[in-house]
Amino acid sequence: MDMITIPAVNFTPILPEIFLSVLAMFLLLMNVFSPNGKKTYLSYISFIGLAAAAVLVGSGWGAHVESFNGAVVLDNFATFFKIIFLLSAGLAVLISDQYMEREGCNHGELYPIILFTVVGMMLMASGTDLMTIFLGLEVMSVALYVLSGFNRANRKSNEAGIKYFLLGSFSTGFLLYGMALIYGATGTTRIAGIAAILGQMTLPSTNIMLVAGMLLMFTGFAFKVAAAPFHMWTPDVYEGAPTPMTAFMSTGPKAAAFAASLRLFLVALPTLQVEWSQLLWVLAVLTMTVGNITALRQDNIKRMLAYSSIAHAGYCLVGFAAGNGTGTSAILFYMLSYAFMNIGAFAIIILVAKKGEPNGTVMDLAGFGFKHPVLALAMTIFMFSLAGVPPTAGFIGKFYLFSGAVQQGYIWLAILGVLNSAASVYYYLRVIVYMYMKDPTEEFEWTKLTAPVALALVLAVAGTLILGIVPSFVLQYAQLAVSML
Amino acid sequence: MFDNVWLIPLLPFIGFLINGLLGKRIKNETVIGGIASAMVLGSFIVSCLTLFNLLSLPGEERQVEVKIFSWITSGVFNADVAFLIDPLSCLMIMVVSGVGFLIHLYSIGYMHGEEGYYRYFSYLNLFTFSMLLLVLGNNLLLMFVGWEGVGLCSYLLIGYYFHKKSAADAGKKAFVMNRIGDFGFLLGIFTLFWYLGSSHNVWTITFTELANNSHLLPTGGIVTVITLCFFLGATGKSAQIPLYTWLPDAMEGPTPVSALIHAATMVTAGVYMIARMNYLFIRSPETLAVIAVIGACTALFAATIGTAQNDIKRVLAYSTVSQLGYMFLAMGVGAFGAGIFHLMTHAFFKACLFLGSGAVIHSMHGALHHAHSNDDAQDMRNMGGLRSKMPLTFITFLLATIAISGIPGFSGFFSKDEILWQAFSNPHHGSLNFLLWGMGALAAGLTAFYMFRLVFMTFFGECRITPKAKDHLHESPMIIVLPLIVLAGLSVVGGFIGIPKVIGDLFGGIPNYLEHYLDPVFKHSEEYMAHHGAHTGIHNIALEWGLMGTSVLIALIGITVAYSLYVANKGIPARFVAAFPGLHRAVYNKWYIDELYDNIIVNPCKAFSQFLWKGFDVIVIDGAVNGVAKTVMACSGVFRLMQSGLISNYAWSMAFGVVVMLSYFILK
Amino acid sequence: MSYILSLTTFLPILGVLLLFFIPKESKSVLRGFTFAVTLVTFLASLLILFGFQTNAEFQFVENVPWIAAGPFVMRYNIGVDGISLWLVILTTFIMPLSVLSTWKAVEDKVKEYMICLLILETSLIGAFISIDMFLFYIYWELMLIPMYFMIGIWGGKNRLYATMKFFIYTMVGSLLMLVAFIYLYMLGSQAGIPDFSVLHFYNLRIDPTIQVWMFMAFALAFAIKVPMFPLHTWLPDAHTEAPTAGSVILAAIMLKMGTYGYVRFAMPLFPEAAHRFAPLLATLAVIGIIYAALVAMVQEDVKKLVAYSSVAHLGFVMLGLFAFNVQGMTGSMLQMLNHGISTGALFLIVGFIYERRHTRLISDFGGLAKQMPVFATIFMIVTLSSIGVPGTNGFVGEFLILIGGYESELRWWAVVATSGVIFAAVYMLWMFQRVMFGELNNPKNQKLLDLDAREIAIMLPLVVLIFVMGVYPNPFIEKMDPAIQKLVAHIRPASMNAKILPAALQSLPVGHPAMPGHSGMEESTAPSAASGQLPAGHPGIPAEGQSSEPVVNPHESK
Amino acid sequence: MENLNGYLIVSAILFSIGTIGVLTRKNAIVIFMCIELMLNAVNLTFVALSRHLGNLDGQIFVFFIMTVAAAEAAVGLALIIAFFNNKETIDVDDINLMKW
Repeated sequence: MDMITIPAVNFTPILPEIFLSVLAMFLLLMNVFSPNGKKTYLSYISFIGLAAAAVLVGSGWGAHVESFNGAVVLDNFATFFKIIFLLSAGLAVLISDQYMEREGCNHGELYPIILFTVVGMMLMASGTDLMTIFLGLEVMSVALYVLSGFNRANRKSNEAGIKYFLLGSFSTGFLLYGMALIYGATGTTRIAGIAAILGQMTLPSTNIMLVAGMLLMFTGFAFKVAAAPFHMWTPDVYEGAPTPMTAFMSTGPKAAAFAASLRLFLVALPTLQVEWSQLLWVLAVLTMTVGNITALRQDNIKRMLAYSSIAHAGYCLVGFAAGNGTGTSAILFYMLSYAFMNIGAFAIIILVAKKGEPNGTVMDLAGFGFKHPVLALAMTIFMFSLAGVPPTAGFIGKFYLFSGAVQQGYIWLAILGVLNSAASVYYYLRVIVYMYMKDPTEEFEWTKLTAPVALALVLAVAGTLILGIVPSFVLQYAQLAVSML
Repeated sequence: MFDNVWLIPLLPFIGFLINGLLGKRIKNETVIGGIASAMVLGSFIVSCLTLFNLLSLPGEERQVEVKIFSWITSGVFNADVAFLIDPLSCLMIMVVSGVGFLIHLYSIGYMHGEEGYYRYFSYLNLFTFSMLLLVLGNNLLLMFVGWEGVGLCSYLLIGYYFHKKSAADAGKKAFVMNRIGDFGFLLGIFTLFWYLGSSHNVWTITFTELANNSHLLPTGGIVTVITLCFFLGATGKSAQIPLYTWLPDAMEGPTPVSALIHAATMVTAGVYMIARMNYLFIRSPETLAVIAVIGACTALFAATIGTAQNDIKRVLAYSTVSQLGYMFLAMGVGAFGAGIFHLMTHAFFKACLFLGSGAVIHSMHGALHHAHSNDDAQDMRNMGGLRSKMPLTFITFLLATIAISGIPGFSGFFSKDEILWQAFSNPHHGSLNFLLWGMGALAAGLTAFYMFRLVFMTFFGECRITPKAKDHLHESPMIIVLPLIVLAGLSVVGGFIGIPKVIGDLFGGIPNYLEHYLDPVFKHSEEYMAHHGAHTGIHNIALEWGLMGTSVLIALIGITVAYSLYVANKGIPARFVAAFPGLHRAVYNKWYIDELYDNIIVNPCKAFSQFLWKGFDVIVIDGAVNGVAKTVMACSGVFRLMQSGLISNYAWSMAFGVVVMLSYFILK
Repeated sequence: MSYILSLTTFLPILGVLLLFFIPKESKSVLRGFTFAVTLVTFLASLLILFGFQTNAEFQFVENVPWIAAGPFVMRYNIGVDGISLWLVILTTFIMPLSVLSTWKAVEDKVKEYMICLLILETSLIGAFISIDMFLFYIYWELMLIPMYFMIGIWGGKNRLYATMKFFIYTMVGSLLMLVAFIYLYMLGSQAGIPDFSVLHFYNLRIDPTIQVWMFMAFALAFAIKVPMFPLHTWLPDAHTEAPTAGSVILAAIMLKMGTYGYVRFAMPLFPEAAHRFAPLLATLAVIGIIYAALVAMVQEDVKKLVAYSSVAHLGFVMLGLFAFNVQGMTGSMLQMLNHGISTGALFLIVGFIYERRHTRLISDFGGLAKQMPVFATIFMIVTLSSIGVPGTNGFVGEFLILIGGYESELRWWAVVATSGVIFAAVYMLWMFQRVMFGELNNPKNQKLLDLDAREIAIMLPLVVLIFVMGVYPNPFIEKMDPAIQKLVAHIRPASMNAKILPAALQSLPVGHPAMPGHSGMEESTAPSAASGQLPAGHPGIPAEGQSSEPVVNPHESK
Repeated sequence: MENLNGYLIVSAILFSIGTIGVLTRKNAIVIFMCIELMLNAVNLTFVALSRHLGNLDGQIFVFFIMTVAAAEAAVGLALIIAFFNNKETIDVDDINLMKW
């Protein structure tokens, strides 16, 4: 064994992570000193902090800096994803305060934990070593377990926490075992190193250890993105978790899992593309179908959106299976769009539901459309975007995802994708049907709209429409992000 | 020279617009009727001028095209709004506008006090317009416009009393039957256009061009198809077997309408059309045979029905069908001139008959109304003895009846006899000729019978309505009677323009004016016959005289029988009915043809449509659509159940996924 | 003037923005304003009409970059040619009438209703003028949304089922088409075609087997929209449930989107496949004509009857398109306009009596002609137009379609379709008779008022057009003729090449490389010249195939 | 490192035992312990491989895994306690409020 040489450490790539970690710890301290019921300002601070981090991240666009001996990298790919994380966290923070206040669990710890989650996700996006990725994943996951069980007094939240925790750890086991096998097959945990060794290998697909490692590792990510058959936790956890956290979980961590797996598969395992494309092809179809079909019969909006979230993961897997520039960059674009539209939709749900959320069903939206025309309009836009109807972000995203598949020659995959998309229209439109086309069954008070939520909604609507009508620049960024990988 | 031709159809159209748009405001019946009649009179005058102009041209130049504007142009297809002035169309516009004018005049009196008076006259004007368009149009498409236009007006006028279900039904029936014919007409146009275009690069539907290119057409074959299609159109419009059933029902319309549309003009459009395209029909012996046979059958068949009807207008309606059959018989034996001749004389006497019957009904109606009787004003069993009450009507009616019965000297005699002779002697049908003649002659006898039956039942004997009502019977006003007199006069003398050669020779060589006049129209046919006429027809003057005598004799027998049955021995018809109840019922019920159509076509069609809708559309197609949705929803229900909520199940699912993945890729 | 197309397209959207500032209580202001907006849009579109040069090119072209990312370049590329011109005018013409028609019918949520109408107008116009296929697709999908709301919110009893069915049915087809769009683009980009402009794709020579698949995807989407038998069942439901204006727009304009799609995309992009599918589609069209007529005959609901009649009419349009000759195409284009006018008018009429009686069952009526003479007259005229009586617009279109069909390979189809004229008369007149004629014995019908000034004002332009287009259709034909000639020339030689010159076809380069920087205008002249196709009406061609195939004839050499 | 396969097989067996435990046991704590067993199997693999390959990456990885496992344990146990507070059971079959 050689002498351990300590490499020169460049902190630039993880500056935002450091900043957010410090901020989180600072907030934890602040929390201790602020009385119960006066925690709102924490959300403002964290939002500003997230915005500042976004600026910090954004300023790194175009750079390519490796650090920690190649364990972490700052590149466009990471930057793009970090923006998505920050955005989804920011929006989640904006809609959290009011909800948590209403549910009586506005504990100040929430915001630091969200920030930690973001740090974990960022590490996943910029990690170029299996260890870094694993660490990021765990930082994120552990924080998410807490967030989903955050409403301690609420049994559903409890259950969500435990389910997520047990199943999440279970999947971590597979992930780690996969990583171990890959390590065994290649002798390194560095992504670049793996790629280099695989490049020299003849017929890597016959290496059982390698293939098994890839599959097991993928299991871990598939769990996080909620790909069938590893999706089973999603509806329950999404339903039970506090709504803002559901919104957050359905966007940020999913994107993070995509970030890490994209980097792994595209950079480390391109020689196995035939295999993982096959795998993803099947999983994409399965995921889309299971998600969409099951969502059709859901009355509970959160649960419905959970299944829809599975389906959306499936759409992204279509682009992933294609594995080409169009498909993969579309995943980036889609995750960004999805952050806007899905969190927007959850924001509306928060406003519709009451404490304890007895009214989480589609039926409760009856009459919403003409009572709150602006909010309903926003919800309509989100729903159409989720359904993939132009001129919304959802449409452009899907268009590029399926284009990737078509470009790669996976016509049937694209066809199955669009058929799924057509089926999904039913349950999204059902929401609209209730909002506009049914009369309210009983007089129902909707939660008042507060400024942060309004801001979140404005951002979400603007994002959904801008990405739908003039998506060009974002798409180009996404292309750049992927092409530099 | 023919610069004013466009006025001929336009004037009635203006009348239509004025009455149609403003009639409701005008309110004054005299003004409304006056405008309408004046417009048609104007047309008539211009028509006269046109005829005059045409006659001033030498015979071979009597074919003038007048283009108004370009109508449809698309690729090789071109159709102009253009008129064709030739002897045939001139004759037709004279008849249409002349008879039309008289009937307009008559209507002023007849329709007095009717609700929707303006509506009536605007329709009537529109009809005149369409009919004139039909006969003037220089291409098939423009003819078709008129063709449909008259059908439409017929529909509107039959359904004039639209609140009566029977009237509305009759209108619809007429329209739909005509549409069946139009289907054939359209196919004829298409086939002709396509055939000439694709095989000879002559893309045209213009009559003049078609005539000039008619030498390109073969004999039989495709021409048979084309002509049969056109003939289908003619059977619809001109009420021939099998599409004749609408015409008797069409009597639901006001009587002048029956006179104008369903006797004098519209129903003869089919005859006109065949005459117009004689060069086409002459090229298909098969079609000619079909036309001749159908014409003869219709003539006979309708005549049999006419013998047992009690409704005065229905008798006339069947008579019309029968007479139209004659005209088609003429067409079918290649005697186009004779057919047109009969068309003209028929227009005179049948219009006179209808108008006369209208006068009777009018009077009866008034009388019954005064007497508060619910008896049917059109049922001849309620009439009788009107001779003294309505002398002018009686005389005119009698003259027209004599004319239709084919009594020598009257117009009907000349035209009918010409047709029968041609049927016997034509070169087209060989051994069929005798049969055609026989049927025609028999129909002539039946015609004489039922027409005189009508006269006897209506004008002779004792009046059979209540005495109270009887007192109210009276002669019609002058405006009604005047047209009757004119038409009766024409019925008497109208035949003299077409005196057959044999008779003409007898009287010092009086020429057959009509034949000479129409010669240019049929010259293409004659040329064709000159080239292809394998065996020429029979030219035997003695035979012609003999046949003429026979047919007159048959007619006289018919009259005698009618006299003996309905004047001399009134009990016989009742006994006859008692002796052959089935036969009478069948004849009285028009051989149950309507019922037959209902049962084999209309009702199955409706039932089938119901099945298509409720059985196929809703259950099969929509069922498939909804079935997909339901299947997906059912899957959703199943998929949901997999989501058991139990952690171990979820873990199993994951483990299962891992195992499947591993085994697939490792064992691969 | 050069931005007149965009102006026309977005005027309604501008109206929507202004509508937001009008309080929703002042309903008459809302209505009046919307009416004004649609009217101004109509006037603006008249500028297009009068500025339109009678030639085959796209005019008023606006072509600016829009999206450029990844393999795709989408442009805001719009323009009108003879084919889309009249459809745009039809759209802007029908819209003010639709607004007028809802003056009293919609009392509830007027503002939202008007917003829907205006958005619909924008998307309809936009779809007709899009040259860029992606832009077309955006508008194509966008138009579903307002219609979805119109049926769903202001519709009848069963509206939710109808609107969902309408939306998802249409969506399924169009999403499959989207895949074909993408695939087409990929093929194009391999051949060096720089953007989504449909004109570029016209030059693409696609392998016939691939064409078949792509044509199927396109044809399915458009066939659903048309709708063709057996994909028509959403239509009766949507029509029955939609409010009057919705039905009018749906019938008059939206269905045209399907047939327009065939003319603009499916057929010229995949000519060989179009030829291969012609018998099938023509068969479906003819079945549609007869079947829909029969089913219409026994309908009990007036609106459903009219809806089925739409299916029959559009069957005629489809038949004409697949005749592949000038007459057939011209007839189809005319018939699209005719159907827009007469069926639009029929739906308005149904709306009038529905507003009065709140029923549409035929059996609830009878004898209305006595009570409502003006209404009866107008109804009669429209009915006749729908039947296709000569002198009305319906006849010209139908006749040209049938004669076009008759000249083509589809002779027997045309023969069967011709029998449609009988059935049309049967179901329309029977309905008319049952509604308007007979005894006025239902007491509820005895107090009905005749049409008022507003209603007459709605119907008058339609009635006038019915006659104008019937009597003097040439101005309409003239404007569209060059574009149709060109289209036919583009579609036909392809098949001829396949038949007569297979060797020549083989030797052509697979994709015709388009020169970068070409605008749509320049490129549009290319199809006839570029791919070595024979010029239209080449006298040599018929001579070769004449004896056995009299169909191949020089239609274009007048 | 002569007998790598032995180590790998042992760790694979351990991993499988852990997995089967997760699948079959009903007590949340036991399940969690089974997961820990899986992680430790992974650790064994890493260490064995690290030794076999002659680099330290695997060993380092193991440290991280142990750390993370500790963090997970803290959070997991807290969640289980919270659940127990509400429902007085930690049988996973009672975690059934949300389904379908």
